[in-house]
Amino acid sequence: MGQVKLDKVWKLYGNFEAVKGISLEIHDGEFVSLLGPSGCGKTSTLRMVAGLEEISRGEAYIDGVLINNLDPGNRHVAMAYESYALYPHLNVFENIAYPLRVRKVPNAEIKSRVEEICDSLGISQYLTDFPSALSGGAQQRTGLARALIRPASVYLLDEVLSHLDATERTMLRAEIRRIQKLMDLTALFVTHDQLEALAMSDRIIVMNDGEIQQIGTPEEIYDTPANLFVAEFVGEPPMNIIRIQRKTEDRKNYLIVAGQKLDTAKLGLQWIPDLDNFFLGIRPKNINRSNNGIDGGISGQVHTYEMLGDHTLCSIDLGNNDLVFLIDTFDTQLDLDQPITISLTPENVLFYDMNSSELLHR
Amino acid sequence: MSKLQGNTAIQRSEHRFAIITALPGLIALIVLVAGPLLYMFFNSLFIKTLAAPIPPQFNWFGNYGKVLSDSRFWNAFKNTMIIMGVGIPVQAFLGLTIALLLSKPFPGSRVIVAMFLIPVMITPIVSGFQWKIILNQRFGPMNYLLGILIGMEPKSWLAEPFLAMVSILIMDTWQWTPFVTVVLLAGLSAIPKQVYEASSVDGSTMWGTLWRVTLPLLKPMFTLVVLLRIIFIFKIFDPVYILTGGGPGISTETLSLLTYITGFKNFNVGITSTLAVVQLIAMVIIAKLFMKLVMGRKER
Amino acid sequence: MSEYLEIRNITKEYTPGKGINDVSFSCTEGSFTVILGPSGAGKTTTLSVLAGFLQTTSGDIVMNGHSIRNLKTRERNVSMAFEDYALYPTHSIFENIASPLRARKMDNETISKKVKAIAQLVGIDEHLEKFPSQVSGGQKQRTGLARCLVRDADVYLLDEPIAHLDAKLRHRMRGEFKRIHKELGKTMVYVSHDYREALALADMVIVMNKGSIVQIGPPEEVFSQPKNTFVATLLGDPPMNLVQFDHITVKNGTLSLIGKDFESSVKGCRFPDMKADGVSLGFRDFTVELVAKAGKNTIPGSVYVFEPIEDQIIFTISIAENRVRVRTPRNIKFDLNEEVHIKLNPETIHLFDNRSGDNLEYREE
Amino acid sequence: MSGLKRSMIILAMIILVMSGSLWAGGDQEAAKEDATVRLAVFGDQGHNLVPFEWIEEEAAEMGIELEVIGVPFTAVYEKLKTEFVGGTGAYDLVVFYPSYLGEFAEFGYLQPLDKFFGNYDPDIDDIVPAYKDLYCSYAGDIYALPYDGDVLNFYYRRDLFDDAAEKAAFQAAYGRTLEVPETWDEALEVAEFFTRSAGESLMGKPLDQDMYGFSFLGTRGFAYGWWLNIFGAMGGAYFDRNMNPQINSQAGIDALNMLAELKRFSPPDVMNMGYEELKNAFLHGQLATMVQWSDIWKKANDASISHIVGNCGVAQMPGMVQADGSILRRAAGPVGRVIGIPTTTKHAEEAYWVAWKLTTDISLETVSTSATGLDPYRYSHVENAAAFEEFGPAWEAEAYLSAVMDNLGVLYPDLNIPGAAEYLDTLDIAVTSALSGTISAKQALDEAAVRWDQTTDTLGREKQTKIFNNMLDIWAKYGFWED
Repeated sequence: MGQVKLDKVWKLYGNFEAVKGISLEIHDGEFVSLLGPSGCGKTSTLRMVAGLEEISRGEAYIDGVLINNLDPGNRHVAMAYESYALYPHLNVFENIAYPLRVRKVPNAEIKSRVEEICDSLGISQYLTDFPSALSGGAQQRTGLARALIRPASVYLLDEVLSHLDATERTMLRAEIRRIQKLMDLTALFVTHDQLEALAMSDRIIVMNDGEIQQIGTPEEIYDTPANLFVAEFVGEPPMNIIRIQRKTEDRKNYLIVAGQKLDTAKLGLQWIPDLDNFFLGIRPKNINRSNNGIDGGISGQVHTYEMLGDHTLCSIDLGNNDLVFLIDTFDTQLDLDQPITISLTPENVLFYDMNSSELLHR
Repeated sequence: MSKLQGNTAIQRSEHRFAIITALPGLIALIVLVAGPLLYMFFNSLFIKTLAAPIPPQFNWFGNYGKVLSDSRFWNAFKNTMIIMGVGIPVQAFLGLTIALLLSKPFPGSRVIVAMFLIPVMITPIVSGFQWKIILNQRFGPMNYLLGILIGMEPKSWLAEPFLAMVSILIMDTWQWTPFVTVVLLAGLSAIPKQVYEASSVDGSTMWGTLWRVTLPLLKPMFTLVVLLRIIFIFKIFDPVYILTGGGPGISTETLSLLTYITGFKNFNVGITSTLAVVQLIAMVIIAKLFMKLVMGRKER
Repeated sequence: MSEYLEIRNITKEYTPGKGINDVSFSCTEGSFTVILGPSGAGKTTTLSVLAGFLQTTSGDIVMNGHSIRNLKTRERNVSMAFEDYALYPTHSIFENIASPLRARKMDNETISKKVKAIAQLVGIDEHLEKFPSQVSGGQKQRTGLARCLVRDADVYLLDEPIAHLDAKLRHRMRGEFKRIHKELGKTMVYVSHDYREALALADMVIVMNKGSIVQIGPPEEVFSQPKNTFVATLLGDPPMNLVQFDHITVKNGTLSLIGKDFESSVKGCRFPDMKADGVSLGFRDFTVELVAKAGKNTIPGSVYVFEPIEDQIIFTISIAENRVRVRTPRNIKFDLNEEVHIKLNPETIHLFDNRSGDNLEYREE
Repeated sequence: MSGLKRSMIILAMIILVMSGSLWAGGDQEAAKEDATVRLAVFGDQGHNLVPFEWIEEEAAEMGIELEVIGVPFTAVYEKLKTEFVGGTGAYDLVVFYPSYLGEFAEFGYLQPLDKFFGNYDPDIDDIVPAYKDLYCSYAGDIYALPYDGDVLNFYYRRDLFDDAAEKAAFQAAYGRTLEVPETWDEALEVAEFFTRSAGESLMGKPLDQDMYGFSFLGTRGFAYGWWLNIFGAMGGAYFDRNMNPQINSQAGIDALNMLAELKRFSPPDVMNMGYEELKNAFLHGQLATMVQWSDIWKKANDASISHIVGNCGVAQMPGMVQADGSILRRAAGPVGRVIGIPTTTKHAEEAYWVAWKLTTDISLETVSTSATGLDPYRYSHVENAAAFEEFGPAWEAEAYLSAVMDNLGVLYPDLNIPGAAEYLDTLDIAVTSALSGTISAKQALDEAAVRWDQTTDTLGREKQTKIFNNMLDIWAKYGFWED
């Protein structure tokens, strides 16, 4: 069992609305990420589920039980924390054993369970060390072990990777995902790092300003961001958002991009919104260099470029300081200010409303 | 030193600079700390008094023998230990309880904390006289309150040896519990909030968290405050001097008061220095014993 | 191109683990050199020696043909930007940038002109009247950079000048740095721990570790031809994969790999014939494919975990005790613990000695 | 933690050093370089230094500016001794307690005053002889002029002793007439008789507070004086001629037991009663009798603080019946104040003028006012009852002064040989310890005697013996001692 349901949940701090009536469901065995920038309400949401913050309004259920008024210890949740929150006066073994000691589990069982979990998290060699003697990675593994040592309906992971260095982060990210899948755990993971969310989640809930922006699988979130916020927040480098003016001449639709008039037919676009002004969104990977002079190309100059191992990231000045990024192969020879023509992969082009920022559908 | 040999002139001058800048502080430390201490020890080896114009007489450790065989010294030592043995646990317990109550901010808690510091800030003379009035046998509020609250007969707080000691403990506790509270509050505020949250999510009760998390983490501050109190109680003077003057008889005379009387009433330099050295040694021993107790608990 | 700045066998000992040992390199005029290494590698020490903050124990520094080893900092005509900005909090941004010029007693008009020009170049021109406390970290970093660049120096020394910026800003600044360098055309020595900066900016990368130089070369070379496992794992995210084998042989371009539980072979390698024990096979995540069945040039493994990232999936594959990462298109699907095979590209694999970490190809040379 | 421990210990050392061995040094007062002579006057804080303000104008005309430096009552000795040992000459005129006179004069801290008598006559013969010879003289020279004639007196509530019903009740209970006690045994009976709880009746009215028959001063410091009254009457002495302590003689033990008996009829907090508490208890009508310094009569008749105006009787100290049937009385004189001139002063003549002014010229004013706590010490004081009439009718003032005179006549002087402060502190501890019941009278006094010997040894037995014998010679002269 491991289901979480939030029904129009609010978090108010005085007059400040941190979470604005969000509803969501997490299913058994699912890994769900709450993704958003700092201050978006994701941590407040997690803490309301944990019972560390009062639910101001609305209802929350775990396994069908209303938890609004339950103590954290009675909610069948386990939690790991951004800054580890280890007990500084206890060694690794005792830290991990803590939830079991609280429940008066016999010593022998504690020992075997702690050793087992430490084995799978690779911290068996630290059992007698104190947290202050450990690296950030080992501390966080200890924190995770403490959360995983006991069965819980849902495991709450609060920015557990943020304080780790890049290598540790990548390693632990993979291990958390593996353990979650193997043990079929239900997890709610809070992060501001879109890469982590994409890498680990079955579903992602993107939040901003106390509200849910989009709920979807990593593919949905990446391929069809529901609004400009999600589009710009997810993806590195972020999606290019280009201001477009539509012109119809002789029944043909033209797009004006940075002063360049482009024929929609030649761009290969099947559909464009019936609006005069809108945004066009395209991921850098879906922009290609094309040879000079070919129709459907947008011309510009190389503003900057950087080789990054397997690829080169290049920003193109389309004029008026409008920059778009494209990703090219590593061996491309480029020069600053070199003229360049680019084309868009038509099937990956998205349109967004200028006023509402929402994705425009056919 | 061989490491230094390959160094350039710049580095050597850096070293010289470091030494030169540290020197005045070092000398000041030696002069201010070691100097008087040595002089005190030196004096303790002499029969030396200012009450009569007689030349100092070297006496080996005779003064120590005299002090250590003096019943008045042991009486003062006993009294100091009683104040320490009763006062510190009581103050630590009260201070901890109040600190825990105040550790979660509530409306007005800052004002209460500020008010708590008042006893520490009031001149001991003033608070001493206050307590003298409060404890007055005939018209003091203490007897009055105890009378209407629990129907107790009026007590001669300051006139009976046992009650006089209780009175000193009451005033000392009133004076110093806030200090203990404030230090422990600082210790409590240094405990990361998240640790408490972790403990609550881990399913621990309030008492469990107090016992398993708060108290162990408070130990360094607790140790500090108890050590400070041990030192302060060796110096305890005002409550004794003002409330009882060491009386009745010498039933509340403490080491510090005895030292004061020997020094400033009898002007016996030799014995006073001896008393000071003995106190210093006693203080170090007690502090060490306490540290051993604290450290020993760690390895369980 | 002439060697403009030459560092000859410099050794600097002070506290153990903080010195540098026998460091030599040279920079041509107008070049951009990046010293890359983890913390404690000796990068900043090298820079401090160049700046004259630290005296060398032995060795020489030659600038434009003259030894500057015994010159004090102010006599060297070098300019430096610091990792922690080191701005004067009581001065405006303008005055911060102007301070090196004021120290040289330039007239106000010249100062104003120079400050404005450089401020525009680094993109801080709109904030000149503000004070450091009123601007963002990125703007502070730009201010520090402008202060470093504002005056005419023979060499500009840049100590992790964008380390404190967030990822997006860092990415932007990398691009702009390139522009600034092109426009100024000055000799710059840049210290960084981030391989991205080295690849993106450098004409020449100097990789340092524990006070010594490990590899010097153009960025492409350092990335694709690492001299040892240290360089191989310092560059790249994820770092180069390493799979340990007990024993290898190369014969006529065929590499035979003998591991604990399996053997594989790769045909068409560029390696000369050899036999070696305790060797790691190195390859980058994007140079291989993941296939379901064993075939030509494959090594077997099982899926440890997989992570969809953007339009790709990163598979972590267990090969005996080793974990390697493989990047695949999104349509490749394998389950946890499923057996898979990694198809190697003979062109892009490397062999490293397990004990020394050295790339066997370099050793053969 | 070891770092903490180490620093704690260092801290401890510093604190100890500061508290234990820093000797307060007197401030050096640089003399002003103008015609006005600036005199630094030292004395105990409070109303007893008020007369110095009275003479400010007159002093100014003499070219003298007075700067009065007051210290707490109990700090007089330590400050003064510290100053004298340091020899900085910070004070030009010092007011102090005569028990220190021997020590100060013996060590040459004070200068003899006889040489100034020609300038202004202190009318030496007007001073009560015991005071003059025992409290102002040392080795035949006058070293100080008296300022406060402290002596203990027996106080009683005249209204109680005059009440017919009480008289009858006393007669019935004790078989004799209720009268002001002549002996300590009578004083004990009277004390027992008048000790009553709240609610019982006194003079026909129910008491709203407890009534006690007697009280003494039991707090540490001067309690020994109350014991001396009885000890003296029992013929006790500090030492014999050979410097053997006599305080633990049978007389000492009996006197202490007598005081313990009296304690039974004293307020329960008597062991914490000092001058103020004792005075207040009497003035609030809670005591039937008590022993106190001479100024209480003036206070008792001040309606703003007293509930017993007009009812304060002052009598001669009770005594002990001797073999010949006579009564031997002794009245202790702890504290007291005298004015001396340090040898270090540069303005001895001016200082002497101030001393003379206060102790001779306007001395009657200083002792006959409630503005001070100063008490009579001259014949001219006791002969001028009219000066005291603001406190009561002439007959009462006369009775008061005659009682004071009688008690001065049987003064049992404070020990004033070198080390007096230590001897008397030891004695005081013995008395208060025994009275508070922690130790028996004999044990307490025996211990004190041992300590007295140790003090004597420390200070030099031979010299101390000589000095004490000089003192005894004077005692003998006034009949306070018989060899």
